[in-house]
Amino acid sequence: MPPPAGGVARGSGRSFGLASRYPLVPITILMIVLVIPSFFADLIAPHDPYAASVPNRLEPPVFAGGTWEFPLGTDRLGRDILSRTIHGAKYALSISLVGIFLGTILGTAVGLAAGYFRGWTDRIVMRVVDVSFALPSILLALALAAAFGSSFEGVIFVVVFVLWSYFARQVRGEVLSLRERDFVARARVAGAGHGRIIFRHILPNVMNTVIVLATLQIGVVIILEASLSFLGIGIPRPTPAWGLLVADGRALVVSAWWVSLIPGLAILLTVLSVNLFGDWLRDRLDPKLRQR
Amino acid sequence: MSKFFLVRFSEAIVALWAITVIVFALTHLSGSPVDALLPDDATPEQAQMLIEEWGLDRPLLVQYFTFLGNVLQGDFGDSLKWRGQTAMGVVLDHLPATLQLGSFAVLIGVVVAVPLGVLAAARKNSAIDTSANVLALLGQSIPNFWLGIILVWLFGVTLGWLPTSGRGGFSHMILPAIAMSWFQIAALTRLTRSAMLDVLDAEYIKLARIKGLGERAVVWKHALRNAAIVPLTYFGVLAGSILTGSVVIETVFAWPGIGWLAIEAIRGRDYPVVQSVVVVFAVIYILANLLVDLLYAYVDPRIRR
Amino acid sequence: MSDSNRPVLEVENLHTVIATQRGTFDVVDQVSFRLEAGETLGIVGESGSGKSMTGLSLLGLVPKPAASVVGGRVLLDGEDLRSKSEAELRQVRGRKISMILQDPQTSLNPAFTIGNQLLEALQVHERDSRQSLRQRAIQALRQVRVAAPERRVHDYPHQMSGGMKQRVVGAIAISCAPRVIIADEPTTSLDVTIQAQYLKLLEDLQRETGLALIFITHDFGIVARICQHLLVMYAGRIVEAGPVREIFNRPSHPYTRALLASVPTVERKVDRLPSIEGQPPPLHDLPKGCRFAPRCGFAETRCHEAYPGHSAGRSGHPRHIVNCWRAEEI
Amino acid sequence: MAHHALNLSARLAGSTAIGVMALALLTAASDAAAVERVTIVMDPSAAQTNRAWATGGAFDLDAVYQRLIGNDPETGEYDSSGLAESWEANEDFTTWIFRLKPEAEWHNDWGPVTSADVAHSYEIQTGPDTLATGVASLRGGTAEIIDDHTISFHFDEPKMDFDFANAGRGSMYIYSKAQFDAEGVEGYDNEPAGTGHFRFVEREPGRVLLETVQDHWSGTTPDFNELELRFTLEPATKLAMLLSGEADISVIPRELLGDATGSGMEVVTSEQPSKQVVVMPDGLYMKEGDPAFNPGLPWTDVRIREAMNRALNRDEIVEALYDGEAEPLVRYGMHETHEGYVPELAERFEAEYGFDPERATQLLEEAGYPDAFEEPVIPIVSTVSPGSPEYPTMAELIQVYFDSVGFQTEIIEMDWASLGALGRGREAYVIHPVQNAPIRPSNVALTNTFLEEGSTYHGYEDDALTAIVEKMAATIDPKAREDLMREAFTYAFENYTDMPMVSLHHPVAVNPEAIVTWQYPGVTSNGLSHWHLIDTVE
Repeated sequence: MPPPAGGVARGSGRSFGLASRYPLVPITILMIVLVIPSFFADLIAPHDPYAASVPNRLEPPVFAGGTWEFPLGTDRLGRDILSRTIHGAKYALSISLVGIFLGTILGTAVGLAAGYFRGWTDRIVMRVVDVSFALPSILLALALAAAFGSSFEGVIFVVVFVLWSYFARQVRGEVLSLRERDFVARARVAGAGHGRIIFRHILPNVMNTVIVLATLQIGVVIILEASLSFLGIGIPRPTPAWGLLVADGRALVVSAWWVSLIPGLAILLTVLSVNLFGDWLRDRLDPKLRQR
Repeated sequence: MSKFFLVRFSEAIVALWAITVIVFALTHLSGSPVDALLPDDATPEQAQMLIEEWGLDRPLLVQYFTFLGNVLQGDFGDSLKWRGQTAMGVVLDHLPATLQLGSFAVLIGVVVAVPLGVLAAARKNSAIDTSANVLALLGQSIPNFWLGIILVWLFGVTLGWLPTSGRGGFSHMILPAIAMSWFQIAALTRLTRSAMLDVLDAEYIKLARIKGLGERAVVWKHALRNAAIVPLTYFGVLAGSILTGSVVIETVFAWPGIGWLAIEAIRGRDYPVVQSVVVVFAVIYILANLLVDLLYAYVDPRIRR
Repeated sequence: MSDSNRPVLEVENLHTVIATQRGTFDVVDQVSFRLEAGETLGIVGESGSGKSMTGLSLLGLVPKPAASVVGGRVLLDGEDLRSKSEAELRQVRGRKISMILQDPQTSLNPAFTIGNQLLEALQVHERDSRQSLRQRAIQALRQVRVAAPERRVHDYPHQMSGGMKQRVVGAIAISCAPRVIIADEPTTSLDVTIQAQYLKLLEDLQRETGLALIFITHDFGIVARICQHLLVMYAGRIVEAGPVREIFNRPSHPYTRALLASVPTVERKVDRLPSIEGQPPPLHDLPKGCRFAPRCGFAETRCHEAYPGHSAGRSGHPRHIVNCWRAEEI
Repeated sequence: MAHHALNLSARLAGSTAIGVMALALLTAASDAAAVERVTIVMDPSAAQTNRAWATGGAFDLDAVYQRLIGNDPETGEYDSSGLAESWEANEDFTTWIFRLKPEAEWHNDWGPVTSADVAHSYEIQTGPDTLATGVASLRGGTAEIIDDHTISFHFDEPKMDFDFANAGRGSMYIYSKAQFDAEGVEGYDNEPAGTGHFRFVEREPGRVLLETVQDHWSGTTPDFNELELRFTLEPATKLAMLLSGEADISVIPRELLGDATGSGMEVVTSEQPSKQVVVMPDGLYMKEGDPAFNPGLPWTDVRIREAMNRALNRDEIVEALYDGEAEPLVRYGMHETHEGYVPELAERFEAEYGFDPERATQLLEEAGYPDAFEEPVIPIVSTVSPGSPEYPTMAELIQVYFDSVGFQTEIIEMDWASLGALGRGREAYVIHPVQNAPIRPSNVALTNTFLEEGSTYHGYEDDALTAIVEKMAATIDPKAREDLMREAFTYAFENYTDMPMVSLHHPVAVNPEAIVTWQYPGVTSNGLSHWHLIDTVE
């Protein structure tokens, strides 16, 4: 399981040139691979993603000797890989959105509190963050799966667990420096309450960082889901989640490579584009960069 | 200085304690070792005897304090799955394999990513920069188990250059270490590059050039020494991800380390071993981060006092 | 002025451009001047007028890959630096021509001791034993009046005050006894007393070594104090050039006059350039004619249509030159 | 400097390449000689220990230790290839006598095998901390040493399957008392001495190394010097090890056997079927007054159970899950080599269990679920059990069949242990696969499957069947037992107590350049045994 795009996002300051030059490319790929399939899977997919047909099992893709009936081949049970991959986009998107949303909210709230109030709040929060960093998330995931079975909610929980402490740490750092700035001091002198200072003056200033970081986590979450599926504790079958599809087809990597390759490519393209897009977004939103 | 370390140390102890509580609760929540270790056709009566023998019928709190008491005496209990060995003994048996693979992976990461990041920054928008960009993005876009399997097939079977799996000579380490460091290389390259870009704009870099220094000295001495602090911070994160990464990579490459052990232990509900793994891991994590703090002081003289 | 001597530095039609997403623009254009040994040339102008870029262009150190020097000649002791390779240029930098940067807080590398950084400057150019180079480094510190230089070499930059750091930067600049030093606003970030001390130091050094100094600043007080010649730059071009006294007495360009208007006596220190109505034109949108025309109170039609050529300054001094259509009228 | 760094990595790569080439040369050189070491790669056993009683049956040192009773390598029947040359029970099966082979001796000079060793082994294997399989069949006896090579066990009740507990599937491995007296149990942990054809050399994480005992007391000696067991979970990796020559024998899932043979490997299978697989409609605690009885379970209705069976296309299942390499299964626990075999059931199977989705839908309607099945949802467990990599796919396939006749289903992912916990808590209200591995004697299978005190993975209990099976267990007369078994199997068949799937041989893939053949009957829990019969290329 990869760590959150740790320093990747933070500090990585300037992105590679590719994204800033062609922001439309990643957006287009994301639309094609992730967004459109998520919303219109039923319209686009040629087959029911759950419909098995044993006589048609392990048909190769059309470019490797297969037929147009199953353009990207079939899996062990004769299910259409193209359709399953298209439907898989829904799960990639929903896990990412829900998991990142919750993790971001939690982490940002905690980070805001720690950075703003400092003192004991900060000490305690940062120790909890330390504990959660030192606790191997994968073991946590295994234990949880053993206790409650694996489920969509379980995967979300692990995602949130991995992300919150990371966001808490980043946001706290930003807040620590923000609260020393003039406009915060002015607000305080003007008699603004804590709530007002936090939400009116500090939060808007960390939002850009949070949005950029959150975008860059989409790739992390998709890869995390794949790792959990590899360990058999991801989204339960027969849901065609990408990670599960890749994990499930991995033993067939020689004879029926398409079973894992196609969903693997979907992951690759999505994560690649998300990162490019995130880079572009950072160039746009990071005030430090705007000066240049 | 000593006060600083005293505070750090006591905080680490508290963190470790909190971790034992969480892990204890989680492992016990996850089910009984009896179910995992007994054969399928074992009778309920046989299970009951074991439960009593292992004291699993006592209240959880009692079990926890017994465990804590033993731990304070350095005793993590006997393994339930590797019978005949202490839990900590099992973990320490497997630890060298993970440390070896993990440090080699970190080494590969540093040896590849830092120069790549430096070159990419030094020749911004050049071919090297673009390749580093592509490599970095690819590294973050492939699930590592899948990459591992593909490496096994390509280099182990099709080309036959390297052993497919298992622990043995140096050659056995190459594929798993690459698979393990792949993601890290990506992250580290990006980090190094951006840190270098920040530093290369600094006035002292201009001054170094004004002095008539060659680009090599400017980039690799003056810039890198100052940019190094950012990848160094990442080293702490890296240490944390070794165990996480090793769980998957060690399974694919049949590398008998603690990642593999952790899975086996948690599947076998071997509580003492799970607890030992987590404690050892937390200690490694804490030590690694302490080491990062020390390295900071070395890299940045401003922190030294 | 000793016209019989060949100038140390002679710059002809220096032309530097910068490439951006909107296109390629001139940042330094048609800049020519000459400098003789022991002489001090001031360059003044607002931020973005190209004065710093001119300094960097001389050294061939414009920020790459965006900027590049595309034309002109830079003759240092008769050798054209523009025709030299990067490797040859490195031989010249630091040894024959050096530079002092604006901010002492950031011009020294925080990761190395100052002794190390001084020594490095020497090692690049001098083949001598480490021991004797060390002595020369200490000597350079002594020259810039750093007390107890033997001990100070072991200090890191963060252990020194701002003024002290700027002295160290100066020591690095003079360590190889260059012919020319470009000082880019070296005193801006120092407080007033330290500033005076530093200027005195530069003057002393110049007297001791006979080096030529290019002093980039926006402070006419400093110009009046240490410079013999002056270039006034606006939007990448020289608008007026000549001996300091002549320009101060008879400023011929409206821009120079506006600058000087807020400096009633040469004795008064001014931190910032006096405000002039309007903003300098952005690089991507330079006026077709005189670049100052949009802000100029004297501008007439021709000013907006074509760039004025050289004409003699009002002082009548042979080296006093001004680029203004109406120089003689106003 | 930049170039320097690149050079460094280039040099690193270079030296690695040289190392690899040297390694290849070395292996090539050793290939010329006869096979020195046989390497087998398989799944890690559930418990990695030298103590057989701490394992559920898949014991890493099966090649080192022996049991009292052996199995014929071809038929799997009990024979005298173990440590006992003969054994017998009295008429009411309360006393068993074993006569040991006088020539049998321990590795590492721990002397000859004696009755004291057997008595000692019985004691440690039946202790309270034993995880051993079928320990209920062992417990309750007192050992009496008659002489050095004769020992008897006395029981209060008839112990009809004591021979089973002492043969291939049992875990009554014989340990040395002399070693125990000298070194304690730590001796077993550090330097275990057995009596088999292979001597323990070392155990490392992920690997066990054994060496051949030259001039073994049995008179036969394998034709290779070392046996290495490597433990790997990932199927693709196990196949890769075989194809790259790192392993000579690989225990891989059936779906990869084709990849192996396609690359020049060969497949060796057990002589006999080694397991039966069924899908169990669990949680049927239907005995009168059982508090765990859940009337809300749809499959308490026999029509629903028949509908489930009718929904399955077994030909497709064999094709999709077993690459066509499986025999149909008629009745779980019943096998023609064991007692109580009812041949007619095979003839009735097609008519009563055959694939008939229409009949299934109709049965659903009759059972009160017309127009498909809204509530409740039927939970199908997808699980990973060692040696059964097909279970998750099976769950998906069953779901497809069930859905197509009108059941409402969901797949629940659960690890094997959690499923066991459900059974132990008597709340296994789920559908899940389970296997009978190896195929046990009918009486063991029946008591295990249908009695409340049987295995936690089975959950069909009703008064009528319980009565038959309990009566059978208490009956000594062979004819009467036979009849009761037949009655039990027929009753179970007619009541659709489960969904029979397949009967399987145990295949391994071997490298023909190293291995000629390997004869093993498939009578142990992981299917492998008779390691000394691995025949290598000369």
